Amino acid sequence: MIDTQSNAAYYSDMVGWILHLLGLPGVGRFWQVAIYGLVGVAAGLALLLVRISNAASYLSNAPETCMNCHVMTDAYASWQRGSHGRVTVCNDCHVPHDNILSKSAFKAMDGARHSTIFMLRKEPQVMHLSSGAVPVIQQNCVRCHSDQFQMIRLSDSTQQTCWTCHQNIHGDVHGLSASPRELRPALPQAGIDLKKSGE
Amino acid sequence: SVSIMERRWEAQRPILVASEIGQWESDNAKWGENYPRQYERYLMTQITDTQTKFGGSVPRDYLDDDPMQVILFAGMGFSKDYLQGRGHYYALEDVTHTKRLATPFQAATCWTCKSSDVPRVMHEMGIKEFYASNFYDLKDQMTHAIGCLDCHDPATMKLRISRPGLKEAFTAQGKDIAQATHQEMRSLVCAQCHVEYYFAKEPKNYLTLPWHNGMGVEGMIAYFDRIDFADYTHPISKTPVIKAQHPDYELYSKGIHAYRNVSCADCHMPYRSEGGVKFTDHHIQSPLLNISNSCAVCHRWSEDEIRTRVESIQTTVANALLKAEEAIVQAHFDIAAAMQANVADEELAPLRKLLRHAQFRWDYISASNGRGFHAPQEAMRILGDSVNQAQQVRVMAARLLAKAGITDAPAYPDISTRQKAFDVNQAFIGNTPIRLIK
Amino acid sequence: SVSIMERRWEAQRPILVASEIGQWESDNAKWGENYPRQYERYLMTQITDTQTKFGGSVPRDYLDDDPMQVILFAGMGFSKDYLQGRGHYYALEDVTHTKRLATPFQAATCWTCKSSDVPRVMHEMGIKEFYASNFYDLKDQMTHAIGCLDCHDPATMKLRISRPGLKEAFTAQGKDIAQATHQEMRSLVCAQCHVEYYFAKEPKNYLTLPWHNGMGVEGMIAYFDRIDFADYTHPISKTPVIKAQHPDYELYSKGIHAYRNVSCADCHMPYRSEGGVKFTDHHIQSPLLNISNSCAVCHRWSEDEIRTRVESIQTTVANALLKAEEAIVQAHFDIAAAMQANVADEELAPLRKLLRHAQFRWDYISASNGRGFHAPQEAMRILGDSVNQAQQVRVMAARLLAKAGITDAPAYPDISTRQKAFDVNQAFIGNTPIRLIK
Ligand code: HEC
Ligand code: HEC
Ligand code: HEC
Ligand code: HEC
Ligand code: HEC
Ligand code: HEC
Ligand code: HEC
Ligand code: HEC
Ligand code: HEC
Ligand code: HEC
Ligand code: HEC
Ligand code: HEC
Ligand code: HEC
Ligand code: HEC
Ligand SMILES: [Ca+2]
Ligand SMILES: [Ca+2]
Repeated sequence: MIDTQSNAAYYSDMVGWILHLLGLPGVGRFWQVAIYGLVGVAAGLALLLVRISNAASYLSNAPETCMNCHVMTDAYASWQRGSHGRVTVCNDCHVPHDNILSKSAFKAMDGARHSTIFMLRKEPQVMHLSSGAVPVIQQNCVRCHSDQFQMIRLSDSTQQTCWTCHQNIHGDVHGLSASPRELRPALPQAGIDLKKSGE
Repeated sequence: SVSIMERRWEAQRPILVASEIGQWESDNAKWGENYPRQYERYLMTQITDTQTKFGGSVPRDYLDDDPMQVILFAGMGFSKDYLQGRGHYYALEDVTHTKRLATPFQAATCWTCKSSDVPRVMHEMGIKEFYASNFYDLKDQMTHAIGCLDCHDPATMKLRISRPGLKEAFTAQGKDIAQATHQEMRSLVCAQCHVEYYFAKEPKNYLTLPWHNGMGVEGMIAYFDRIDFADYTHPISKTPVIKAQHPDYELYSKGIHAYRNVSCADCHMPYRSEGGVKFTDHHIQSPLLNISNSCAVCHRWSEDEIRTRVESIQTTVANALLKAEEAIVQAHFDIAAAMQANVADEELAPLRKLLRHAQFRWDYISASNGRGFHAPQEAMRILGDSVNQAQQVRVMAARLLAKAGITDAPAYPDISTRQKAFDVNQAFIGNTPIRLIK
Repeated sequence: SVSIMERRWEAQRPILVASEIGQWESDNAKWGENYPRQYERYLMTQITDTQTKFGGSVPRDYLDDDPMQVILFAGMGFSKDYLQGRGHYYALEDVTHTKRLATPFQAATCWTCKSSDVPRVMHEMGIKEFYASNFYDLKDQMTHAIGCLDCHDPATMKLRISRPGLKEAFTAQGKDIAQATHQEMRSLVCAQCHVEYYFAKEPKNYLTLPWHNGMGVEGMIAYFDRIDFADYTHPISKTPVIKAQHPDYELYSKGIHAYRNVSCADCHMPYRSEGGVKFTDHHIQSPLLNISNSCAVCHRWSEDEIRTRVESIQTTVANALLKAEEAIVQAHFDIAAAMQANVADEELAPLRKLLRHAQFRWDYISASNGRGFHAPQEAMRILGDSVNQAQQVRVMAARLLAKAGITDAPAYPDISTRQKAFDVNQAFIGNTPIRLIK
């Protein structure tokens, strides 16, 4: 019901792609879920080229996993201090919650892209949501807040997103340098930490 | 606790449609049975005593505040009665009481933007016939002021364009209003009325938006020149003047907010939450009377900071308006002086044309609401061009007067009060012009 | 993976200090040993071929682009050589090569904003003595262009005001610059140089910012009138003209960004993060060459949307500048015509004073960088007043000419090219004025 076009597009892409890949039309729901879940992880793995530990943790829900990449620390800092810091985790907003299929698929895709860019050191100084991310997030806003609207039609479209007005979800200023060092989280341990031996 | 339960219930309550709304329902109260929150807020447009530095619901008298406008509109309705608009609730009352509608001018077209009975009556009579009628012949049918039916489809509550004028203006530009996005509709419903317009001669008094060459001031002037339209001939300078009326949507379109897809409704109908539900505030008014909901969501500055900034933007425009008026008024007298010195009309033609352009530019900003806030830089651009053109007219007039042997400046009459200005007009209208040259 | 690990480590690397920096160190390379990132980026101000619609590092030639300015600055340096500023790296080279510094004018004051050797030399000779010296006598000591020492305290790297002019201007306004907040300092370091200034007669060539009646254009005019200052007397109209020089900080102060405490550095020196280390981008240039890092931090719109908006704001200002120039140039000739018709100086005095104000208003916007972007509405306000005043001068001139028996418009000479305009100037300077009246 959100931004029907890009949503439809998103699903046909995603599902169509995976179905085509595995050619499993009409298998039982349980198997679909299971297999697609794995495919998601596999795709993530294939493209991630990182150790299982990281891949797995990337797919977890803990905001700390996002902190595996320091380029995420500003988003973390702004989230943590926003009114949502107490009531949500990143994935409440950033991944679809309609069904596990699209959830893991979306994660795999994003995770893959992000890690590749990260390792290529191609991350921009100031990030923007990818077009695919916008409807997903808005849908999540509505998922939690729908009972607070009376026929608010804006929520049916992303011509104006929730954060067009509620600009402070991640604070007023965006970018890798947005939040001062003091507000940033210490980077979490991740598997065998090369950091110490590196110093 | 009970109250919490109540709030939850309220919040989740589906919009129960108590009674069907007829397709021509012009009585807001009927709609209100289904949508009490919106109706209650709509009723607040009855408030008529709020005031901001330049706006508010109190009907300001432009002519008392600024006698120069009496001269600028000499001889036509706006020099007799010109107030600032107030709440939608009063649209009918005000259009029937304004002195601007004195005989002979009684076009039914004036009803178009004042009542939610209009769509029905237009449907029954036909659009052409509606416009062509006499204002007073339709009076009995116009019983409800602006209301739900003007902006909403009663079946779906979707926003809807109920007035033909805007649709036709889109078509004239080769655009299809049906393609408008939902966010655009949040402004277009307003653009049905908050736009510059004129009454075509043929079909009789047909409501037309002069957008054929674009919505900008240059485009409108080009269009009015092409069709050689004038609202009146100025009795002092014999200049064919175009009166601008509230080009609110047009000016807004040039501003940064339109550029960023911020709609009229975003500011004038901000969301409001009551008892856990969030809905559109139908108390349409000056956003400066509701800054915290209107502006502050997007601009996280203090209310004072927001108000102060808006007022300084508006004050800048207000001052520039006065400077342009001064030049235009003097230009009218300069031309009149040249006429008294028997300068030929052919020689005055280019001056009158330039003055016509200067005054329309000024009026484009003066008549648009919000004192230029809707597009601060554009407002100053247009006023700069206006004053420049008016002064150029004065340079040319001085030279023509010189050729006619007049080397002194005209003796500009005293127009320091509304009454004095009015008397000056009467003198010129009554062909007993005040002597401006020795 | 390893690379992820590496970068996690990078993130935590402290800034290590290699070598102490002397308190008068003017060699940026020395600072660079401690702060390679900032130094490397600073060196990029050597780039001199970037171009935006109105700016960029390429040194545009204002006089080639717009011959009217040759007339406006008739007889003084700016009519001979006037380029748009480029990177800080070239400050020394450009000040030593400009034709504006031809004899007799050779004030050492011109070094003030061009070299990081200035603080040391001023300290050694004393401020008064520095300004009073001859430009070429100090040439050997000026070996480094603008650099770290101009903005930083070498001991702490804190931002620091190294030039007395700005401190004194604050004092003159009863303010203490030491009280400035950190965010204000991020603009004030620029305001040491990017401000309007003049050379006082006493103490000799003492660098002074005309802020005594405020930083706004009206305040400066009031001040310059009070002290009866003029940079030159215009050879065509004998008008005492004030030349404005880059009132960047002053105009910026009226804009919405200053109102919201956005500093020069926020746009011209945005933060960068490399491998988790955050630093300030010292490649100072047009932000339009770095939109995604500069503007997008606060404006979540696409690069194209941002550029398009800025260019439309600037184009509006650029057009208004040309209209004002046209009126001012004609006004100079109108007064000259009156002189040729033997109109007495007493009668021309009010015209010259008004024209002086009109031209300074125009120059306040023309000479300030960014083509008005720093304060779009304020720029248009000032230009509107400028053109209005210039045209008023022309109205008065037409009347004076009429009294003197001249009823035709002056025969305005052809100034369509830089050379033609220059020749016109020479004619008037050489007391062989072109005949403007019959
Ligand atoms: C309440 C919903 C919500 C939560 C929780 C949330 N985000 Fe976001 N996130 C958003 C929205 C909305 C945007 C788009 C902001 C914009 O474009 O102005 C966004 C944008 C981003 C961006 C793009 C860069 C930027 O600043 O726009 C990153 C990176 C990001 N989020 C990461 C995270 C991480 C990491 C977390 C958890 C630590 C998180 N988000 C938690 C809603 C959320
Ligand atoms: C492997 C490192 C890494 C991890 C772990 C990581 N990110 Fe990112 N993320 C990036 C990079 C690099 C970008 C920039 C990609 C771009 O701009 O195209 C990015 C961009 C984003 C964006 C904005 C672009 C978009 O796709 O919409 C969002 C939102 C985001 N990340 C959220 C998250 C969340 C939520 C998590 C944790 C579940 C996370 N990231 C974990 C590296 C990472
Ligand atoms: C997982 C559930 C969840 C999601 C997803 C979520 N919110 Fe919220 N939001 C909440 C809760 C719970 C609160 C109340 C928090 C409080 O009162 O401090 C809240 C508070 C708010 C508020 C009021 C407080 C404030 O910060 O102004 C706004 C506005 C808001 N959310 C907007 C959004 C937007 C916009 C999005 C999507 C980008 C979003 N929310 C996504 C649960 C959610
Ligand atoms: C055009 C501007 C605008 C847009 C778009 C918008 N909101 Fe709001 N929102 C507001 C305003 C204004 C308020 C304050 C209402 C009040 O406090 O009376 C508000 C309040 C809220 C609140 C707090 C309600 C409360 O009871 O305090 C939540 C939650 C919220 N919005 C969520 C959303 C979500 C989710 C979306 C997207 C579907 C959204 N908003 C889109 C303007 C907007
Ligand atoms: C059917 C015509 C019509 C439509 C549609 C319309 N208006 Fe109006 N509006 C008017 C008229 C007529 C007045 C003046 C009423 C009077 O003064 O009697 C007015 C007055 C106003 C005022 C002044 C209120 C005050 O307190 O001074 C505002 C603000 C306003 N309208 C905004 C809007 C907005 C925003 C929209 C769209 C959401 C809109 N209008 C739609 C005709 C219309
Ligand atoms: C295209 C729509 C439209 C038409 C046609 C129209 N008006 Fe209006 N009228 C408005 C709007 C919008 C306002 C409120 C904004 C304003 O006052 O500038 C308004 C305000 C008014 C007001 C209240 C303010 C005042 O000036 O006293 C009166 C009275 C009025 N109109 C009379 C008329 C008359 C008489 C006619 C016919 C000659 C007419 N209107 C035709 C849209 C229209
Ligand atoms: C001047 C135009 C205008 C008038 C008159 C008007 N509305 Fe609305 N109404 C709007 C706009 C704009 C919205 C926002 C719609 C959207 O964003 O989809 C709206 C939204 C609504 C909604 C949807 C829920 C909400 O609050 O957003 C309801 C219900 C509604 N109006 C009822 C009414 C009723 C009842 C009346 C008459 C008393 C009325 N409206 C008069 C412009 C108007
Ligand atoms: C839905 C969001 C939204 C709302 C509501 C909104 N604005 Fe804005 N405003 C913007 C955006 C976007 C800009 C452009 C600058 C930027 O990107 O932040 C802007 C710019 C401005 C500016 C700077 C431009 C200028 O002309 O100087 C002012 C002042 C301003 N808004 C005032 C207001 C006021 C007053 C209100 C309420 C009456 C308001 N805004 C309501 C989004 C909004
Ligand atoms: C960014 C916010 C914003 C947007 C968008 C906006 N306005 Fe306004 N409007 C204002 C402000 C602020 C004022 C000045 C109110 C005052 O002076 O008290 C104003 C004033 C007005 C007034 C006069 C109100 C009065 O007090 O008499 C009218 C009528 C109006 N606007 C109509 C519109 C219309 C129609 C649109 C869309 C085409 C629109 N506005 C878009 C903020 C906005
Ligand atoms: C010591 C004097 C001085 C200081 C301090 C100074 N500037 Fe400059 N600036 C100059 C001079 C001189 C030029 C012109 C150099 C040339 O063209 O030779 C210049 C040129 C520029 C340019 C034009 C660059 C180009 O590519 O066209 C920009 C932008 C600029 N400065 C911004 C700033 C900012 C921002 C600050 C403060 C953070 C600052 N300046 C501080 C003297 C200074
Ligand atoms: C108060 C500081 C200051 C003083 C004093 C100063 N300048 Fe500059 N100068 C600047 C700034 C800032 C720029 C860059 C901005 C611009 O070009 O408008 C600049 C640019 C220049 C340029 C390069 C652009 C061009 O116009 O060719 C030259 C050459 C120059 N100045 C010469 C001089 C001369 C000669 C003097 C003495 C008469 C002087 N400056 C005095 C601050 C100053
Ligand atoms: C035209 C003014 C100017 C010049 C010249 C200048 N800086 Fe800076 N510098 C700044 C500003 C502004 C900041 C930001 C300070 C802040 O916000 O605390 C800064 C910050 C810094 C910092 C603190 C860390 C950071 O990056 O924010 C260092 C280190 C630094 N500069 C080194 C240098 C070096 C080395 C040079 C000479 C190559 C230099 N600066 C030249 C204006 C300047
Ligand atoms: C540190 C934050 C910040 C940065 C960086 C910034 N802006 Fe803004 N900008 C603002 C704020 C705040 C406003 C006022 C409106 C608002 O509150 O959003 C604004 C308003 C504007 C407006 C609307 C005002 C007008 O004059 O129309 C434009 C356009 C604009 N900015 C362009 C830019 C450009 C271009 C850049 C980069 C060169 C830039 N901004 C950098 C914060 C910023
Ligand atoms: C909101 C962002 C913003 C702020 C704040 C700002 N500027 Fe700018 N500046 C710009 C933009 C945009 C341009 C236009 C660049 C162009 O035309 O290419 C510009 C142009 C300039 C230029 C000419 C650059 C060139 O390409 O020649 C100078 C010099 C300059 N600014 C100095 C300053 C100074 C000094 C300050 C503070 C007093 C300042 N700016 C504040 C955005 C900003
Ligand atoms: Ca009003
Ligand atoms: Ca430049």
